Amino acid sequence: MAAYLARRLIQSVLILLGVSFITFLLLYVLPADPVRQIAGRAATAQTVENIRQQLGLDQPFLVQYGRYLGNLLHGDLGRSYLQKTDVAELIWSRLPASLLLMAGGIACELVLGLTLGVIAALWRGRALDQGLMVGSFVAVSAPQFVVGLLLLYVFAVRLGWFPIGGYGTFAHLVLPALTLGILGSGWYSRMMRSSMIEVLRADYIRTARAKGLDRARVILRHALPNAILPIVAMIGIDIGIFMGGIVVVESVFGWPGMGQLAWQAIQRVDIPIIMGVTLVSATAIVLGNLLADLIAPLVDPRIKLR
Amino acid sequence: MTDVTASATKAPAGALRRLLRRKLAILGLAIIAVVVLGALFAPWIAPYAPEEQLFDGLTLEGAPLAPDATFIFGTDLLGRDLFSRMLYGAQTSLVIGVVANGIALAIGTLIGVTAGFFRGWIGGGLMRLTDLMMAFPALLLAICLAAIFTPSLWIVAMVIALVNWVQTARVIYTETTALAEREFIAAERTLGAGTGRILFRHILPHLVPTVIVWGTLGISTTVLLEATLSFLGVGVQPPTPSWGNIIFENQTYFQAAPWLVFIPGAAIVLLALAFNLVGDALRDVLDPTQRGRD
Amino acid sequence: MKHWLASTALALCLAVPALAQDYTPDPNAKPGGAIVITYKDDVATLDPAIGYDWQNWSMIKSIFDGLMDYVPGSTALRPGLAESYDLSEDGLTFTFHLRPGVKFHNGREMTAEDVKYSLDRVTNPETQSPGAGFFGSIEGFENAGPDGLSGVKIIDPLTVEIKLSRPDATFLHVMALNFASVVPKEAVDEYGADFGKHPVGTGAYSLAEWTIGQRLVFARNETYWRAGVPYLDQITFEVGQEPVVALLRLQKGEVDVPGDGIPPAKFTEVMANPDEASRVVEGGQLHTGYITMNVTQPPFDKVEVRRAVNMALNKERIVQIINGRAVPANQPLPPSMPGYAKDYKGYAHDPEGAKKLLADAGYPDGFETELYVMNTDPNPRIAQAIQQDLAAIGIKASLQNLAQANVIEAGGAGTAPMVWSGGMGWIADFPDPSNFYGPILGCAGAGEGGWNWSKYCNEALDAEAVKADSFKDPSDPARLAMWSDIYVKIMDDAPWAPVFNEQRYTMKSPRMGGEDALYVDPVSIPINYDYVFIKE
Amino acid sequence: MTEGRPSAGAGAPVLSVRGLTVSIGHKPLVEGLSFDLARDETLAIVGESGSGKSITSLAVMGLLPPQVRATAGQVLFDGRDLLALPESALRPIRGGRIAMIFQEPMTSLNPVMTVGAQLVEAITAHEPLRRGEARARAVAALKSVRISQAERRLAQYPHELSGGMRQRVMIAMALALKPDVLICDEPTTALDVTVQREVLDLLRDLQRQTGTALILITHDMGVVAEMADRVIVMKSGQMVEGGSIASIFAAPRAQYTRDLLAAVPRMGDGSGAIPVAKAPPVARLHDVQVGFDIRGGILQRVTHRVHAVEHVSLEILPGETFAIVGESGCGKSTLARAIAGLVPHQGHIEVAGKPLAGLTVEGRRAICRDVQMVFQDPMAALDPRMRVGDLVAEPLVIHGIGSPMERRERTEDLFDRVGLPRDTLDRYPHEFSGGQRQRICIARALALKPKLIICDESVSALDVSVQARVLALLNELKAEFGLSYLFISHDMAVVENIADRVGVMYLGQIVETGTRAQVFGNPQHPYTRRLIEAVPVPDPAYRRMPAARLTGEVPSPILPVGVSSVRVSLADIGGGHLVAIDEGGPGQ
Repeated sequence: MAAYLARRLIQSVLILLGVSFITFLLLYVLPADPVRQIAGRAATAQTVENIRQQLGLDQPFLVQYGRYLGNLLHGDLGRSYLQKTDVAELIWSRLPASLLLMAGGIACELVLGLTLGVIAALWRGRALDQGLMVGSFVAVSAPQFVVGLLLLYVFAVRLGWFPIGGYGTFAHLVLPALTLGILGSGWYSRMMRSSMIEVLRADYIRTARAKGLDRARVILRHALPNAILPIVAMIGIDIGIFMGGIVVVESVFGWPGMGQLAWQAIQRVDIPIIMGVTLVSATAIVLGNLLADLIAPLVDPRIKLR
Repeated sequence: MTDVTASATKAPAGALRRLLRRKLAILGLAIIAVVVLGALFAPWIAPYAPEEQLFDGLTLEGAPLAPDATFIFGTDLLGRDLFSRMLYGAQTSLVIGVVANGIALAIGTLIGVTAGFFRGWIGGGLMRLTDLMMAFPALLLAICLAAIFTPSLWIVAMVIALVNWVQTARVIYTETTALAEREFIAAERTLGAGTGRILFRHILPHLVPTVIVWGTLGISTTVLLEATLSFLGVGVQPPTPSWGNIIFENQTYFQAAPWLVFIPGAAIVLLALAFNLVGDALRDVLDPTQRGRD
Repeated sequence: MKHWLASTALALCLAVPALAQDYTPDPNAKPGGAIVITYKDDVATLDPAIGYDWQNWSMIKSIFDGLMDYVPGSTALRPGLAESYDLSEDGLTFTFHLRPGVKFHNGREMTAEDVKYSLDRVTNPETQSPGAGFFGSIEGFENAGPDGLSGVKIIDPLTVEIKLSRPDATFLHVMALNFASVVPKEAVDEYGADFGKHPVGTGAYSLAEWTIGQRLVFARNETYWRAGVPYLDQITFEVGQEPVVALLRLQKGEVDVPGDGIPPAKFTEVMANPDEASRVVEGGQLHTGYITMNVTQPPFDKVEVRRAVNMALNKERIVQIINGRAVPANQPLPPSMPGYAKDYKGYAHDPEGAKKLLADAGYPDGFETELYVMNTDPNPRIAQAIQQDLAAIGIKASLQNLAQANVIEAGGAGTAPMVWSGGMGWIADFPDPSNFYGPILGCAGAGEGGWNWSKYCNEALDAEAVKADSFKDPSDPARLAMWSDIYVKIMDDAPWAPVFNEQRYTMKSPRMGGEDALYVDPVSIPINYDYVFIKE
Repeated sequence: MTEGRPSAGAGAPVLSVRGLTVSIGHKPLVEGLSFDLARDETLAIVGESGSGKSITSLAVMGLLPPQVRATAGQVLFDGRDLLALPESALRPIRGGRIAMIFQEPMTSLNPVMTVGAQLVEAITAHEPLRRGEARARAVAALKSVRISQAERRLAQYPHELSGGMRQRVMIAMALALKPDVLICDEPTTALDVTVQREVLDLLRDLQRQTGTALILITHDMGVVAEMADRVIVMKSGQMVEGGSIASIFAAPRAQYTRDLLAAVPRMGDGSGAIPVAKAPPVARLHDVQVGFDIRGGILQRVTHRVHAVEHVSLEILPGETFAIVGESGCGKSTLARAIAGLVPHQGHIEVAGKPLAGLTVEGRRAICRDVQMVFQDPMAALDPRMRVGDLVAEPLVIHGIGSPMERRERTEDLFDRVGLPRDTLDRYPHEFSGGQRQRICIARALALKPKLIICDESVSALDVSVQARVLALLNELKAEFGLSYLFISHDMAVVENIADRVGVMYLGQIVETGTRAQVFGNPQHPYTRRLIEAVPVPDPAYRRMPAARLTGEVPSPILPVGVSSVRVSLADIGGGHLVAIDEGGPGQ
């Protein structure tokens, strides 16, 4: 187990190294000059050159990358060109909000997706099942921005059940998490449905029924834990997908997370922030996958980590 | 009851005919046909040019017009006929949904199968590459790539394909490893079947259902990804319409001009639904063990 | 010669700019209360030497003061931290007399040391100030560095002398810019590069709280040197709010002013509602939206082509597309700018004439080109309207709808044949015609990476511009006439196609008080925080 | 032992099935079935796949799959008709009064719940006990089925137990509440013969103690003869014959019953082996070893090895059937796969004079023309997405033999030869029955006219009558095509019927080998004896020697790197009959 963890961590570091290199390279060749942005429109050519030198942006690519890595080893993510703040501080101040939103989103998609998937499986072939499955297509195909605004408009503006955007209480979390979760719930309900249908045919379900257990217990205690197994592996992948969705949802609901930071940074080619956010989100994805793999044996005792 | 012996199933007379026996599949095919025909014959069907900003297409205050007899889907913020734009947009969206998604599927399948079938350093290397891509923020990659090349429909399709293959590769990889363990693969080896034969005749056909499922599910996400890219300025460039960028252009107007968001939104959902229905049916039809059931 | 600025309406010397009557606050104004302002984008920094954004410009204005200031709601100069100033006969030496007893938020009294330190700091290349270039007329600017500006001298603790290397009519405006704000050295030293997160100034408000990515809270400066203001106890800026959402919140009474204005998607709805429309304040702003054409490359190296583009545009229609929130423009300067050529008619909408011009230039069938545009609404829409107008005369312009940074890069590098300026467009730093020339139309900005995206460089005009700026009084009619002339000549060469001058629309909550001008303050956008108040 | 059993039909019936008809749609699966079950009695329901025996038991339990319905008849229990009871009233009866165990212990236990949780749950579903009490009952139940370290097992998951243990857990679960009726649906079919012996012994012992009435569903006449008091023979959903065990075995009335009994392979004394011609061997194995690495640690170094096949040497002569017997995990299938070239090996394997090691791709392919394999599960071994005609012709395609027309003809010939109708060429594997599928596999193996066919448990999954016919087919083909077989099986009776020579494998090594007569007539190694004795004998009159109840577990062939297994050495005790002599070696 310790050896497994160590090996996976080494692998993760290598992946992150790869991500950092590619990102750095892409930003290096990107046709946008950060110095021009910093210097402003009144700057003279001399000022521009000065700034370029101060930031070391006149150096060859590998030197720049090497220096970045060196700083990274000291935990230094650099300083934002335009926000003039330590990137670590910027990210750190926004990370909790993003993590909370993601946790909420995952909770929503799991609760919604699994529940609806189970219901569809139990009512297989009936109108309810078909309705739910069509609903899942709509969920998968609806643009998040539109879903978010719609939820906001109906539940916050019209009905006033939830605050219109913002951050802080549980009530603030509900709509953004729902928006983020709806897409995934479509996927999960479909997966859960087919997984559940398969599990319900399994021998051990027949055994459980032969024991005289009631229907609820057969479904909750025997079918559900087994049907969830293939889905656990998907949660790791999900974190990566969420990273994209978060940009949209955060901006709709004024959620102070990393997505907004990234969006602004991309618009203005604030390279240190883009690098920082990329690395942090890649770390989240890698750790999320690792976590999913570590959780798997807890859910399924047959899985051994070696 | 374990083996229901040879029923009267006759030799197959074409997957298409069996497909046509399913009502839902027909519905799906019909929707797809409508969209494809609409896209193909857009120049003849569309009452206006898609980029034509009509003089009478806006109110005096510059607001778009709601659907009426002249503009059956209403007009957009520039006073263009939404119906015409939807028709032409179908061309773009089909290319993105079918081509980009198809390429992504092909790459994903290729990498997944290769990694799953040839373990060792090739498989390991490919899976590390997949892990790397998975950890990479896809949107950022797409933005950078699209900014480096000049965005055009085909570049956008390539970019989408390039960032979208990862999930497919993962899933195919898992299935391939499981398939490679199956006994009939061992049986093929004892017959002396070469790697190529096993891959193409025995592994790939079994992956078809998965590929179909991922392919159909991927259509709406790809169409929306194109829209996101358009929104970021690296997608299909205006005024070329796509269903996705029509939504994105107008999304903040969902209250003031709901038709601008919900008509293309419904179109995407419907198209995705249609592909899913056909995909579902196709998967059953192509699987001989499912025949004669349900 | 000494000019008393604040207290007396002195017999004005024509050699110096006329200073307007100072502002008389609303007699009904009551102190107290707190308001909420929203923004979409995060606030980058509150360091006055660096902040140059839409959001932080007005915030910095309320935390810091410069030697000069503007009358609220107008573009008229009034004294700031300098009580008065003298200008030497040759127009090259300004002597500022500081207001005594002004205290920084940290309690220390502001002195001439601080003034010199602040000017030295903003011009020091180490500071990387995007506004350093504005101080180019101060003596010793070229050698600015850790040793400071040789042209700025401390005469006594309340007197500063600034020597210019050339006469500069706009200098007092420059001294009213945020970049010229007075900062205390010890606070800058304490926080170093993070001064922008811990600003200490002399302004009407001090920063009470800053939760990055969420909100900033300003608290009233109880010891503010201007008596009676500000009124508000507290201002909360909530960031990260989508404009549509901000407006929804305003409609529910949770927000007082949406900092990013009324989003296009909500504009017609708001204006159709009499109650809401009555709370919308409309005003001009020193803005021009224009298309640049790269004059160094074919086909735009031909003046006929550029004129044809000017004539192709249906500006009325473009204005209609943005719900009439602008007026068509025919020259670079906005109408409210001194020096605006009222009699100039510009190029009328004339597609036929444009086609003829194109044919004359050797493009009877038009040509293909690219139009770069920033990717935020409504710019892509405007660009599509332009595209259609161009198509009508045979010019096929494909859009390059990109992030701000990429457009700026393409414009600066000269790879963009045409750029629509929206979203990055010029809002004047100060109300002077010269402000529209230098970096965006003059030779100085035409080099690689410069902001003159037309790459238009007319040395004769440059010389004229220098002459015009050498006047001592910026409002000298002769000077303004010179500038009018310069811009009309530019229009003759047509490196730009001016499209419209955007109007400002600020919406406020019902409880907001203070005259309308404060809500369309040309300098403090969106509103002048120091003078608005709450009615209840 | 017959005398010891209570006579059939004594006492009032606990369970009475009257005219039971079960249908899927309008197609009956069971029709008009009636029988009674008395306390203490064991009733065997015998029949082959599709006879409706399992459906009957599920109907009694009320566990019929969706779409399958009991359309007529009654199941009377305790004076109530179970078919008429609502689900809620059935629940206390299920598990509490009528319990059931299933064929597949692998899949019948919930893989993600501990054994303890599943046991406790079965108990608390019917008796309101506190946790501690229920747990104590669970431990007692495990002890009663003779599971070692019962307490520790509670915390284990099913996959951590062997197949035999799992089936014992199932039995413990079923009997924990002392039900009136226990239905056992093929309880030992998936188990090794020695484990089957243990489970059968256990079931009988428990029944004696508790007096539970037993319904035993099986296809194995040996098991019937040993366990049952009365028998019902079913075919195609209908009862063919019923009666006491003695009468059925002694004087079967229905033709079907007679056929069934005739098809059962019986253990004899091993006589009648045909002499084998002296000729160069078809296959020669010398000191063959197959191992698998288990990696671990940060650097993924090999930490353990699975010693699947150890130091196996043997020769297969032309025209000979060489059988390897042994229980699951003994390495017999791995050995088969090594010869087929599916797993890498150490040592020397030679087929038709060509060594297997170090072959080029072409050479590898050429070898396939000499050695072919028929797998255990024909459904798994046939690509379900290909038509059977294409599957049979495939080896010809691979080796580039003939034109499409010729291949088609050859395929048709092969179909004729293995007894399949030609018009089924265009069907898919799932449209055939198990026996037909195995015929397809055999046809496919024959297509290349190989010298050696490896049959890896090729008839184990088939019904007895089908098994008999396939075995007969294999025998015919052997003569006709001049084949040799390497016949891998766990079924001693089958081996005894088909093999010329036999090797007994245990823990990767051959512990005894010789002609059929030598091994079966004069088994020397204790393990061989144990295997032979464990086989149920299809004769109610047969008296089994009382033996110690076995509960042992097979030792693991997984050893840390550097540790090697104890090598047995074989001694010839005459006429090529080799027996492991190493004292303390495997199986002792």
